Parts: sequence; C-alpha cells; structure tokens
Amino acid sequence: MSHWIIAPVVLPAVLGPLIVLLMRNDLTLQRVFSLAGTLALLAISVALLAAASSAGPEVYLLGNWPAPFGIVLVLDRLSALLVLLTAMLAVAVLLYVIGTGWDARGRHFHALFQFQLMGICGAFLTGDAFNLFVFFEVLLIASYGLMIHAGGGARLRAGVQYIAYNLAGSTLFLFALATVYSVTGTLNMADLSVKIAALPEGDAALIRVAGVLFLIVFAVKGALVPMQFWLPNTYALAPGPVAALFAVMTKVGAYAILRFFTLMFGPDVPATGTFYAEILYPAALLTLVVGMVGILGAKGLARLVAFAAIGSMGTLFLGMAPFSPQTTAAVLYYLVHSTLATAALFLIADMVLERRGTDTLAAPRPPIPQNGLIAALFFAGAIAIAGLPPLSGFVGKLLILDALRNTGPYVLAWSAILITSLIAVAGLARAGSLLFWKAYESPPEPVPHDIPPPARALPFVAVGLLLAGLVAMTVLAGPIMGWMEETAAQVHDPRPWIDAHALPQEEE
Amino acid sequence: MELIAEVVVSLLLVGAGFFGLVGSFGLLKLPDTMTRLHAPTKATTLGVGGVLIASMVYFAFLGGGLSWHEFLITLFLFLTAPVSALFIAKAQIHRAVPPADLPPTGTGAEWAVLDGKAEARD
Amino acid sequence: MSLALIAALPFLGALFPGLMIRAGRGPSALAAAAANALALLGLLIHAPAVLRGEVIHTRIEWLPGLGMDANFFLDGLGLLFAGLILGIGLLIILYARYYLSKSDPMGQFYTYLMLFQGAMVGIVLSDNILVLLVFWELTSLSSFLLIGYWKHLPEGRQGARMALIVTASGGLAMIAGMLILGHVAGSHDLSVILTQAGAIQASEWYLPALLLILLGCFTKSAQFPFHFWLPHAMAAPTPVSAYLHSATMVKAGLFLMARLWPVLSGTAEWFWLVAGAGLITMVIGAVIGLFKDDLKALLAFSTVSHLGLITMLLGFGTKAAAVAAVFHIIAHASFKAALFMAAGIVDHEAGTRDIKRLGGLRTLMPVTFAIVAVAALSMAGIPPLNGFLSKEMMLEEVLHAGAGGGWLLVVLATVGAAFSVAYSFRLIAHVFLGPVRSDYPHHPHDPGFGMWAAPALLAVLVVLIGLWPMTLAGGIVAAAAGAVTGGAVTVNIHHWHGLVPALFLSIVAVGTGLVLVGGHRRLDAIWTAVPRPEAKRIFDAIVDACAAVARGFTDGLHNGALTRYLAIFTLGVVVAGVWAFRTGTHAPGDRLLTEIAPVPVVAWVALVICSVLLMVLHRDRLLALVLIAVVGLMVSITFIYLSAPDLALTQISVEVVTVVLMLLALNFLPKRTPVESGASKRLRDLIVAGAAGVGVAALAYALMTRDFAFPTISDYHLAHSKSGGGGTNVVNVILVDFRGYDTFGEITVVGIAALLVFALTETLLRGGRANRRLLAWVPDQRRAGDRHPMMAVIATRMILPVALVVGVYIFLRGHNDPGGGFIAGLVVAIALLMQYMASGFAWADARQRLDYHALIGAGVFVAGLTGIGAWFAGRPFLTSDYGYVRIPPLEEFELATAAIFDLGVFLTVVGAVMLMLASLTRIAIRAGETVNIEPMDVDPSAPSHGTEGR
Amino acid sequence: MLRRFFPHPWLSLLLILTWLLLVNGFAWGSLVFAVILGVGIPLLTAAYWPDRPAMRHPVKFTAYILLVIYDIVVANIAVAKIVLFMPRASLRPAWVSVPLDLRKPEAISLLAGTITMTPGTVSADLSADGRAILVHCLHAPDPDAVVADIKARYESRLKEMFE
Amino acid sequence: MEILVASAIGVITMTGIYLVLRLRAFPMVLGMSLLTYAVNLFIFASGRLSIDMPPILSPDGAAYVDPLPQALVLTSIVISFGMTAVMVMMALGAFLETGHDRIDMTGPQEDEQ
Amino acid sequence: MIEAALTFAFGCFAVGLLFTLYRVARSDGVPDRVLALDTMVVNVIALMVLYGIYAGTTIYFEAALLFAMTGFVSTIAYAKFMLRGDIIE
Ligand code: NA
Ligand code: NA
Repeated sequence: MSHWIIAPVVLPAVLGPLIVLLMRNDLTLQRVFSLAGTLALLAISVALLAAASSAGPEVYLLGNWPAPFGIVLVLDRLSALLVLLTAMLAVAVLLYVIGTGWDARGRHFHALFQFQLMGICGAFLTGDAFNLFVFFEVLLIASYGLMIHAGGGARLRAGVQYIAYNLAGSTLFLFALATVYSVTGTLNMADLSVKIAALPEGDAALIRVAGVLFLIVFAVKGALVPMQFWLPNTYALAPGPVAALFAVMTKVGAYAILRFFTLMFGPDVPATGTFYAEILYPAALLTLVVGMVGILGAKGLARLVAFAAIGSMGTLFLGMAPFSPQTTAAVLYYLVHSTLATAALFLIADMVLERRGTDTLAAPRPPIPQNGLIAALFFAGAIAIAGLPPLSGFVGKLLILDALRNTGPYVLAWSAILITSLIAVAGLARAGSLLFWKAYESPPEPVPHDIPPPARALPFVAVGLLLAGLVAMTVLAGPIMGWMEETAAQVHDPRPWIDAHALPQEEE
Repeated sequence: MELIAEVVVSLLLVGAGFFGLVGSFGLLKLPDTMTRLHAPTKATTLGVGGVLIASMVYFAFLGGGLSWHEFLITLFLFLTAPVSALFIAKAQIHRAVPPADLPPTGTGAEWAVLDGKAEARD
Repeated sequence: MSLALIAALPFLGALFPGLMIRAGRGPSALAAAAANALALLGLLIHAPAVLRGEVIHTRIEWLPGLGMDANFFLDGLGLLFAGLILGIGLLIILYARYYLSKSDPMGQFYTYLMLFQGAMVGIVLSDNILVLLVFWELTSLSSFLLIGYWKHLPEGRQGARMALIVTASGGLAMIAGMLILGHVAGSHDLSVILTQAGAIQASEWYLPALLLILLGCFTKSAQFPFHFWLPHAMAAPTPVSAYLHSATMVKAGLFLMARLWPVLSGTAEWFWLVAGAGLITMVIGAVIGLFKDDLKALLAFSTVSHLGLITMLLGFGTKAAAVAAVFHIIAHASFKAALFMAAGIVDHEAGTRDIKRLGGLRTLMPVTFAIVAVAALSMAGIPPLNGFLSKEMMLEEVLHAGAGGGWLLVVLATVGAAFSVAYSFRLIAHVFLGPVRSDYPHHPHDPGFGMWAAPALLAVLVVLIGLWPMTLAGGIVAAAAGAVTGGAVTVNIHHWHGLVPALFLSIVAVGTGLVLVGGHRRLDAIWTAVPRPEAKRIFDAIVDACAAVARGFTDGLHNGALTRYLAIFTLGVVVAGVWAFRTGTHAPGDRLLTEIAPVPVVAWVALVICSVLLMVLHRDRLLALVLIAVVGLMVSITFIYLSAPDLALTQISVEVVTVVLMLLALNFLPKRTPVESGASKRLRDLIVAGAAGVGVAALAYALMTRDFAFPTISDYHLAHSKSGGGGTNVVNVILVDFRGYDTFGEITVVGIAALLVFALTETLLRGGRANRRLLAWVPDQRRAGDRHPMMAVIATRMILPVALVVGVYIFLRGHNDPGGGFIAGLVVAIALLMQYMASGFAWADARQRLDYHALIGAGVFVAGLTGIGAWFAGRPFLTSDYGYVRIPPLEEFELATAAIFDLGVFLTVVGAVMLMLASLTRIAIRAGETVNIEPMDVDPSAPSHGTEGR
Repeated sequence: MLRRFFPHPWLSLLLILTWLLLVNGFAWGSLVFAVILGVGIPLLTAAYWPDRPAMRHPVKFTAYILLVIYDIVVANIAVAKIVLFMPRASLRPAWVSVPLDLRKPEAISLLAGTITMTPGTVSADLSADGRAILVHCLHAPDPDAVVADIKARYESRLKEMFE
Repeated sequence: MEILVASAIGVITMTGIYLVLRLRAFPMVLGMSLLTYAVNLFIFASGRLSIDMPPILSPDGAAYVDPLPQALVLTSIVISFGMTAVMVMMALGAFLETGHDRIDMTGPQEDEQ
Repeated sequence: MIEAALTFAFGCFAVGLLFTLYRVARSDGVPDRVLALDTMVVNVIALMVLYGIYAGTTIYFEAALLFAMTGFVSTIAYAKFMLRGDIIE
C-alpha cells in the first residue's frame, strides 16, 4: 500500500498549520512555502496519475482498519485525474495571486488556500461516504474564507448567502448519510455498493430517498438547476483568483454525482434503476439554459463568467445523465476543459476589473492598460467556454454531442447544446465588444490615478498556463480521450473498486 | 444497614423532590422577578443538593461504591448560585427597577449597577 | 509540401506580424506576405498533379475515437479555392500595407488576416468534416475580429457581432448536420462520405442533415434570408471587405455546397432549397444594390446577388450548371475583389464613398477609373470580359432548368441580370463620369502604385480570362468541376455559341439595365418612398429582445433573494424526496419500539413549545437566544436519556460557546428583527417549513421503526474497541481511531473557522466602512454602571482552576468514559471564558502568554504528525498504537497514540474558541470599549480603588 | 519561596481534593497526579488572582460553613412556606442596604453569597465603592432587623476569619 | 419513544426552516442552529433508540447502543459549530459594512462600495 | 421504597420543569426568562442524577457537572449582555 495516496491531503494539511504557526506575519515566506507545496502537490498528483493509470483501484486503509470498518482512501483513474486537475489549477491560481498581490489584501490567504486544496483532494480521494461530507466541509469552510478575502460589504453579504445556502446543502448531506446508514448499516462506499444492490425490496423506497437527497446535495455543489442560486453572486463577488479556484469546486459536485451514481446507485441497482438519470437529464437541460442565457443576460463581467460556469456544468451534466461509459469519457474531457477555461476567464475578468475599476459591462471606460493583450486573452477564454474552435471546448462539445447520440433520444439535448452555444457566443461577443472595443469610441483619456497600472508578468503567465492547458488538451485530444475512455470504463465497472477493498464475506 | 440506607435515600429523594418542586412553583406563583428570584436560588439548590446526596448515599451503600462526583456538583452549584442570582438581580434592576425604589447606599456612592463612571471613556 | 503545412503556414504567419510590428509596418506586412507566398508556392507545386486529376492526401491522426483526424486532401475544387484564397490574399496584403493609416494597428490587422486565411485554407483542404468545422468556425471568429477592427466605430462593432451571430448560428447548425452526415456515412472523412451518396440520400436523416448543413452554408454565403449581415460587415476596412466579403469567406458556403454536391444534390429537396434560395438572393441582392449610395454597400449587395447566382447554379444539380458555377466563382472573385479595392481607393482618396457626393472622377483618377470600368463591365456581363462568359452560362442553365414550364425562373434570372447590369453601369457612371465636382471632401487623385497594383492585376486577369477562357481557366475549371460533380466534365467556354436564347436574354438584360440606370433618379424616389422591412432593424430588434429576455430571466431568477432560493431548495428537496419514495416499494418496519416514559414526554413538550415559541417570538433576538438554549438543553438531555453521554456533553458545551459568540455579535446587531414579510409570505414560509418538517419526521419514523437490512459495521467497532483501539468508550475510539481521519478533518474545520473569524476581523478593522461605523458606534441599549462585579471575579478565582482540573480529567478519561479532547477543550475554553467575562478580555488576555494561532496550528499539526508517525512504523496514516506504561510513583496507565491525536484536538479547540472570542473582542474595543487595568470594578481593600483607564 | 510555588495554598488543596473526587477513589498514583495539578494549575492561573488573601482560621471557616448549611435548610423551609401558603397580597418584599465593615473582596463575596443562600434574602448589588450590599428581601416586615441579623450572624464571623 | 423523537425532529426542522426564511441574518443563524439540532437528532436516530445502553464497554454490559451514529453526530456538532461561528461573524461583518443585516440582495446594491 | 421515592422525585422535577417552561414562555421580561432557564437547568441536573440512580450508573455525572458549569456561564452571559451589551469587555 503506497502512502503517497494520502499525500495530497496530508501535504496541504500540514503546510496550512505550519504557515499559521510559523510564518503568519511574513507574506514572502508564505508565498514561497505555499507555492512550493502546491508544486509538490502537482508533482505528487502526476505520480499518482501514473500509478492509477497502470493499475486498478488502490485502497488505502486509514488507521490500518480493514474496510468497511475504518475509513479508506481509494485511488483510481478518476480520483487521480481530479486531484491532478486541482493541482494544476492551484498552481496557476497561486501564481496569479502572488503576481497581483491579492494575498496581501486580507489575512491568512495561503493557509486558507492550502486548506482548500486539502478539502478538495480529500473529497476526491475518499472512499467513505461520511468522510466525503467531512471533506466537503473542509473545502467549504476554506472557501468561505477565501470568498470573503479582502472583505467589502457586497462581498460579505454574498458570503453570508453562500454560507447559508451551503449550510443547507450540508445539512441535507447529513440527512442523506443518516438515511443511507439507517438502511444499510454501513458508510464505506464499496460496502454500500454491495449492500444497496442486495437490499430487500421493502427498503427500496427509503434508499431511493437517500439517493435523491445525495443527488440534490451534489447538485448544490455542482450548481445544477434549481440548486444553482448560490453560484452567481458567490463567484461574481469572490476575489477573481478565488472564483478561478472555485471552478474546480463545482466539479467536486460533478465528481460526487458520477461516483455515487455509478458505484452505489447505478442504473443496474434494482431498488433505484434509472430514476436518477431521469431527474438529472431535465435538470441538466435547465442548467444549460439558465447558464448560457445568463451569459447574455449578465450585466457584469464576473457575473457573466459565473453564468458561463453554470452553463458549462449544464453541458457536463447533460453528458453525464445517461451514465454510460461513452458519454462519461466525453464528460471527463469536458470537465477538465471547462475547469481550466472557467478559471482562465475568471482570472481574465479579474484583470479587467482591476484595470477598469468596475465590473459593469456597459459602464463607459477608457481603454485599459494592456487592452490588446487582455482582449486577446479574453477572446481565447471566450472561445474556450463557448465551445468554439480551435480550443478544447469545441472538441469537448463534439465529443459530448457524438456520445449523446448513442444514448437514446438526443435531439432535444443536441438542440439545447447548440442553441445555447449561440446564445453564449452572442453574450460573449457583446461583452468583449463593450469591454475592449467600445472603450475606443471616445478618444483615450489618461488612466485615472486611483487605478494602478499593473504591469507584472506573473498574472499573465498564470492565465497563459491555463490557456496552454487548453491548447494541449486540443492538440493531444486523441491520447487524452484514449485515457479518458479507459477511465470511464473503470468508473462504470464497480467490481474492481469493490474487490480492492477485500470486504469481509457475509456469513450466511 | 441497607434498609437504613434505603430509608435515608428515599427520604432525601422525597425531600429533594419537594423542595425542587416548591422552587419551580415559586417561579410560577411569586408576583415579580425579584421575588421569584428567591425561590429557585434557594429551594432548587436544596432540591438538587438533596438528590445529589441521595445519589451519594445510594451508590455508597446500595450501588457500586461511593461516588464523589455528586459532592463536586453540589459544591459547584452552591458556589455559582449566588453569582447567578446576583447577575439576574442586577439585570432586573438595570432593566426594570426604578432607581427611586432602591434604598440609598449610605456610603456616598451609587449602587454599582446605576453608577455612571464606567461609561466614562478616557 | 504537406497539405497540413500549407494550412498551417498562414497560422504561423499570423504569429509574426503582431510580434514584428515593433520592427515597422513594412516588415510586418512582409512577414505576412512571406507566409502567404510560401503557402501559395506549396500549393502550386501540387497544381500540375491535381490538374492531371490526382488527389493529394495528408493524414495526421488526432482524435480517432471521434473520427476527427487532421486529414487533408487536395483535388481540383480545393486547388481552385486554395488558389483564390492564397492568391488574392497576397494581393490584399500588398493593398492593405498602403491602405491602412498610420494610426491603425497593422500588426493586429495582419494577424487577424492571416488567421482568417489559415482558416479558409483549412476549410478547402479538409478531408474531415469535423476538422472542416473547426476551420469553419475559425473563419467566423477571425472575420469577427476583422470586421470589428476599427474598434471606435459603432457600426464596425455591431456589424462584427451581427456577422458573428449569423454565421456562428449557421456553424452550430452545421455541427449537428455534419455529425449526422458522418454518422449516416459511417465516417467523418470527406473522401469516404463522398462515396456514400446512395446511403445518405436514402437515409431518413438526409433531410435534417441537408437542412442543417444548408443553414450553415446559407448563413456563411449570405443567402436569403440570411443575406442581411453582409452589407453591415462592410464597416470593416476595405481590404477586409475585398478579401472576406467578395473573394473568400462568403464563398465558403458555396465551397461546401460544391464539396458535398455529389452526395447531397440531385434530390428535389436540394433543388428547391438551394436553387430557390439562390434565385431569390440573386434578385433581391441585385435590386437592393441598385439603390445603395454607399459604394461598398452597393458592392456588398452585388456580392449577395452573385453568390445567389452561384448557389442557384449549384442547386440545379446538373454537371453543366456546376461548371458554370465554378467558372463564375473565378470570375466573381477577380472582378469583385478588384472593385472592392478600387472602392477603397476612392474612399481613401476622395474622402467619401457616397455615390451621391461623387462623380467626375474619371479625369482625376484615371487609373482607378480604368480598373473600375473593366471590373464593372465584367460584372455587368459585357463581352468579352469573363463576367460575360459566366452570365451566358448561367442563363443557359436557367433556360435548361426552366424548360419544363419554369418560366418564372427564367424571368427572375433575367431580372436579376438586368439589375446587375444597372448597378454596374451606375457605378461607372455616377462615380466616374459626369462633371468634376468642387465639393469632394479630399482632393481625389490616383494613389501610389502599391495601392493600385493589386486591383490592376485583377482587372488584367478579368480581361485575359475573358479573352482566353479555355487557355487560362479551362484546366482549373475542369478539375474543379470534376471534383464537384465527382466525375469528368466537359468544359467548353466560348464567347459565341450562336444566336442561342441565352444571348437574347443577355441582350434583354443589358437593355433593361441601361433603362434602369437612366431612370435611376425616379426609381430611387419610389424605392425610398416604399416602406419595406429593414433587415438590420429586425435583427437588432430580435437580438435586443433576446438580450432583454435573457436579462429579465437571469435577473428575475437570480434576484438575490436568498430566502426565496432557500424556499425553492426546501421545496425541491421535499418534492424530490416524496417522488423518490412514492416510486419505490416500501415495507413498514416491524422493529420493537421503545416505550414512552413520562419524563421524556415532559422534555418533548418543552422542546416543542419552545420551538413553536421561537417562530412566534424570534423578533426579540435576546429572547430567541434564550429559547434556543432551552431547545439545546432538551436535545442534550435527550442524548443522555437515549444512551449518548458524549453527545450530551458536547452538545451542551458547544451550545454555551455558540450562545456567547452570538451574544457578542448581537451586541452590535439590531436587537429586534423588524416585521418585513407580510402574512402571505409568512404563510408560504410556514407551509414550506411545515412540509419539510413533516417529511423529515416521517422519514425519521420510517427509519427508526425498522431494523437494519444488514448487520451494521459498528458491531466491529464494539468488538474491537478495547482490543484494537485500547479504549472502552467506543464513541471516543471511533472518533480518534476507527474514524480518526474524520476527526482530523473536523478539527481542521474548526481551526479554519477560527482563522477565518480572525482574518475577517482584521479586514473589518483595517479601515473602510466597518471601521468607521465602529469608531462612531454608540451603544444602542442603556448600559449598567459596573462592568466587572467583584463577586464574579472572586467566584471565578475558584471556579477557573477547578474547571481546568475538570478539563484535564475529561480529557484523560475520554478514551474509556464519556469525554475526550474536544469536550475537554471546550471545558477549558469555557473556563477561560468565565475568567474573561469576570474581568474583561483585555485584562485577562494580558495575563497569559497563550498564542491562539499557535495553539490552532500546533493542534492540527500534532494531530497530523500523529497520523504521519504511523508511516515510520510502516503503517498507514493514523494507525494507532497503545501500551501500558508504568512510571513510578504513578499508577500504571495507558498511553495510546490516539491520546496524542486527541491532544491535537484539544489544542485546536481551545485555540479556535479563544481566537474567535479574541477577534470579537477586538471589534468591541474598536467600538470604544475601554480596557480595565484592575480585575474588578472596586476593591475596597486596595489603597486606592476605582482606578480605571486604558 | 514556598509562596512562589503555592501562590494559593488553599486553592491547591481544593484542586487536589477535586481531582481525587473526580477520579472517585484514592490511590497514591492519583495523589501524585493530583499534587502535580494542585501545584501546576494555581501557578498557571496565578496571574488572574494577583493578591493573596490569607484565611487564618480554617476551623472557624468550617464552623461558618456548617452554620450556613444549617441556615440554608431552614431558609428553604421558610421560603417553601411563603411560596406555598402566603397569599400574594400579604407578601412584603423589601430592598435594604447593608453597610459593610468588611474590606477584603473575598470576604465580601462570601458574605454576599451567604446572604443569597440564606432565608428570604438575595444580594442584588454592591455599592460603587464596595461599602454596602443591596439586599432584596422576599418578605421583610422589618427590614432593619434583616440588616442587623446579617451583620451579626455572618459579617462579624467573616471579619474574624479574614481581617 | 420513536414517535416522540421523530415528531421532535420534525418540529425543530420546521422551526429551523421557518427562521431561515426570515429576512434577517440573525434569525437565519438561529434557524441554521435549529436545523443542526434536527439533523443531529436524525443522525443519532439512525442508530435506533436505546435506553440506558451507552456505548461504554463494561464487563457486564450485554448490549450497547449503536456507537457509530454518535460519533457521526459528534463530528457534525463540531463542524456545525465552526460553521455557525463563521456565519455569525460574517453576518456581523456584513452588518458593520452595510449598516443592516438583511440577507436578501434584492434591489439596488445600496451598500456597494 | 426507593423506587417509589424515585418516582416521586422524578415527578416533582418533571413538573418543576414544566413550571419553569411556563415561565420561559410567559413572562414580562428577559431577566425573568433567564432566571427560568437557570432553574430549568438545575431541574434537568436533578433529573439526570435521578436517572443515574434509577439506572444504577454514575456515567451521567460528568454530564451533570458540565450542565451546571455551562448553565452558570450562560446565565452570566445573558445577564451581562442585558447589563452591558458586551459580555467580555
Ligand atoms: Na460549492
Ligand atoms: Na450549531
């Protein structure tokens, strides 16, 4: 059993307190350690991905207690992928934060950042349903801190909303966990998989309730309509880089839905059947519509990007709804893409906001410093998020469209994806035109003095890294999709996962 | 011996129950906050004290052996009850008792709760 | 040269101009031109082979799973288009170098232009429809950038967006169409698809695929009813108009129709859709064009018209029509690009392109006049120019197609031709002929050679191809038409076919055209007077309406009302839960129920009453806090009664700390909640809440009254708690051992919570509104005179040490009896809290050296290290060990690593609670709270008492 | 020297006793640990109890405690009578001010506590200079008698012990 | 007992949600606390109800209540304490920044800086 | 005998609890209610100890001790809030 499996949790979990303990008054030191730790996390996650690619699911028995009695971590291709994604995103965001000095605008940014990583990685790696709740809470509370970093009235009020909504979600999570435990007597996900499949008929209704509650809980994280309400204000009012990091948080919800509803509540389970797919499908359609229409309807740039994030979740869930290996492979590709793209756009939006001084699209402003460069970045980000070529969004969209065709009636889904793409294009074009072109309508004025002309390279490097990731995803689409297909096959075959736990046999 | 213990425990329990009930009843019956304050701080303390002593006796003679925790609880309640009462009284004076109703201190100073000096900011 | 490289060269070329613009305008243009020329060279190397009928292939595996590989092929059609794109591209680069002014960012321009060129080359060389889609959308995007190039012009920005929206919508439709096509054909490779005509046309998906693909083609090629965007794209710099909107991009749609001609054409659907749209477009474009006064608008509508013509020809579905189409593509590209560039020259030199303000330029700009004359006459279809040849061929095909009684087709085609003649002549007559005017905005004169070279070259081509069509264009037309039709074609282009009906039609058209020009003034008056729908206004209205709806929908849905969000959330949960339950089978439980004793009923009554009271009385916030404490108390004794002492201990301790935190916050908050929601909202909320309450209660009851379906995992915990975990308090062993990892996460949460409270306090106090509000803060309730009553201070002096002893005790025994690090931490924190309440935070805080940050950090760190420690024993994270230690004179006691873990928990909890209190106190101090230097208000035994100050 | 390690010897004793009560039994090992706590905790909290009052007469103190316990029982019976049987109308609550001769905060607090725990009286406040206690009487037809009783029965004993 | 516990959970949930739906931060925090009580009881109840069978192993102890849900509740209590503290603090912060503690962000953002 | 006495005591404190509940619900001021809450805690402690006797276990006594401690602290906190607003000034 390799101890490296837990490293993505332990590393930030130790680094966070160390930062608090030893260097809380030295920002430079914090930056060095935070970045070094995040880079180490990246290296570890690459190694884990390699390990997961070459072997079946690996189980790490915490406390050396046999499953299902203790808590286990499970490394499989899916969890390794998402940990890697998190680490990549984290590096870019951290570079941006250091480059822009966002971390100096409030206290404890780096400690909270590390704890955020701990929570996210923990959620991806755990093989225990209740432990997933715990790490949801870790990532949530860290996210609360990051969200209100640097303060401000509107941000704090949005923070209150964010907390309140997620507290409701967390409470529901606990109801769901208690229900599932109450029926099956276990919390280990592999054990749950076995037991839910073997439930007596009379327990079906209750386990269905548990399942639907889980679905809603994860829907909150994944911003699935009608549980998306928390997202626009949160993402729009959070500091830009924080919103960028949050791009992976919605994926935690998507991950959990994929995991739970393939491993435990899969379509083959007699008690539940395709019930959840039937719920997910219309909800995903609505999410897509709400998100993409929001792009056109948003009055502010950050809010626009927030709706783009919702829209991309809609696409993602639409692809996920059939719960079939083929769509899942496409969804995984799209998931990575949309995370990087959303994050890049949030960073770009922050660049614009920093320079324009207002988020409102229609507000007349002179051209910002580095207008051309930032416009180009925005253009690239917009292309990516709208799913236009040549970036990976287009490939992802094609993959999802193609995969959906084999899963039954797809005309509605296709129409939704394509029509909403158009709406997104219209919205993004309008925004880009207002931000970067309209500024030239009036002769350029000298930049007001209260907006410092930020000219550091690091923020651009950060955005560049994310966009380079998109380019790489496009160029390497073939091998990546090959890998994703194997991953999807693994996700949809719970047997190896369960076997890796060496669960005790029922004595009958 | 056991019988005596049983009798003692029972008497203590009955007495404690009685005083406990009276204390709570006083809360119900007495006319205002200040008078109500008398009932629980005393009677309930004795009520719960009785129960605790009964418990000590019970475990010492009839249960698994002498248990001292009850003594500690009793001590704690006796230590804290006057402080609680004082604070509730102060709160009540502050909120609802007209200063004119209070007797003069006779020392030249004001009653602490009415005193204005803490407001002074320097 | 590899086809992929040819397609890639313009993209590489796109990188340089932007980067090299610092080196000057010349090098920038040169870089673009070099890439362009190189690509053209590469293409021409293949030309002989292609003209021989060979097809060149390049295959690069990209995404085989999707059938999306970077495959390219070059046949006659591809050669024709790629040649046009790269050839005219080179001329445009030259032209633009001189056209753009010094203030225009030229690097950007060439970058966009080369991006566009690459995309176009990609389209025409793609052998994979998905890759083709990539390039297709790229042309939309790059044209968006080019049209909006002059950022300061509102027309440019609007035109760019309109073009993008229209062409992108077609592109999206085409994605669906192509995917269907590929699915039906069994491959996404064009070379395969083109062999599947039978399968495709027999498929039930033929019509949807056709419609979707045509939607893409029509939008791109500005075919009716999507013709309206093209004239607005004319806001772009003229080189862009010349390149995109005459020679290349708009022809992408034609290209694709031609490319897919073998598999899609030949059906009635194809004929009616394509030929119909083409015909209508041709006529409408020509008619409108005549009445445009803006030179570029005139040319734009003329382009629309000619594109319609070609579309119509493709729609006929015959080989001869295809030949005509291909030839007209060449002809149109040559004369229209020349005309656009010439129009740009006029605009550039005369300062206007409004025909009404021009006239008489013939003598002032003779070179330009010559170019325009040649090109316009060709456009009018005057012999011997190439436009004449293609128009003859068109009319011939129309007559063929209309032979079966389709006289309307013939009439309309002739009308179109007539208007085409009319606007061509008008262009010559109203701009160049007539008297020289005195009121040109600038002084018009011919530009330098650099600027007129390109259009002149094209004009020469117009003439030469007109004169020797078979020599100069016969080969390429044959190759291209062969590629379109998927077989050999006979190309026979001559000026004189005898007195065929087409010639009569041509003469009629020219004659009518002359009449139309002659009566232009009167016709124009009528045209202006007749109301007709203005496409841009309709489009704008639709877009604006969509945007308004989107805004209303978005803002209405996400109106910021958290209470509504949460109500929806609650209702959603209830509905989904009930739905899930009702659709599954449920067997009521048969577990033996626990009997109901009287005392629990009393507790139940208390709990329910206080709960309900909270709903009624919550507006008095202090009172609400008292009531909630009762609820908490009742929950705690429920835990006691139902065999959960640890829970009771934790609940009651957390409760008091929570209440204290809330009281600290309430000090600054309003003390009452105002009545803000009406009766109906309260009723709504009550119904929502009630539904959730009933649901939860029913679920709880259903669960509690049944047995577990399987033995629970906690049997193992009970069995191994002592032997494996070394403790008899199973709950504690679960917490610090079996599920220690949960606890690790949990203390992290508490630690973060405290850090967060601290960080927020710092932020609030750093300045800004909160700080100002605090500095100006006046207590909103009357304050009593004494702060630290003596009795409390004295009592605390006893209670604090005792409570600390109790804390130690609870910590140590936690592994075997109710207690543990968390509760102990809370007890110690509560003890310290007592001290702080008695003597004030500042006084007490000044007297201890604990650093709360360090406590939290150390706590989480210690817990983490305990977990890591197991690694050194080769065990997984958090593996515990325990043993019995004997240190004289102490009794033998158990030492478990779990206890060290629990110490981490303890430290974190103490640190976290104290840090939260400290933070809130700092806010109070900022609000003007004084700091006392004595522990109590008055110490009668002290020599001087009552001292107080900061 | 000794004071440095035992800033409050009585407190140390109390803590040792507390520990033994908590572990609910006597063993030498427990005693050793109790002594460690008894020394350690007062040292830790010494800063919160800066002055060091001497309580010179432990015997008298014990007697006082017994007296108070006796009074508490009596007080409870008296209050019970009032609560159960006295009609509201005949209840004569009263505020009285008890001037203090005590000066030590510990002594005053003990007196205030005693007043609260004993018949029909609650100490409700202290004067701002700490020289009088405000006492509320549940039923005091003769308030002066209450003052006299408090001073004679409790304050004088406390004064002997503390000052 | 089951019916008492179930109905109590229901009533607390109802009150909690009702308070959460009030328009101010303070009642919302109270409501969230109540929901915490409710869910903790619910988790606890998922181990079924047992009287006088605390999960403290003793030589003569024959039966014990299911200890696992208790451990889960403890985790939940601790976590929700942290969450409550943060929420209280943020509500206070928002109040200090804006001068009111309304939780809905409808209407003009009068408090935006 | 003990059982009967125990039942009596249970009854007394349970009824006492109801009385305090009444005072929490119906009263003319918060101090009064805090007083009622304080009394309620004491009643609950008594009930817990009685339950310990009834069940023959001392396991609940730490809980009783802790209830006493927290009850005291919260009473002081409420009162200090009413007196000063800031409870740990
Ligand atoms: Na989230
Ligand atoms: Na709580």
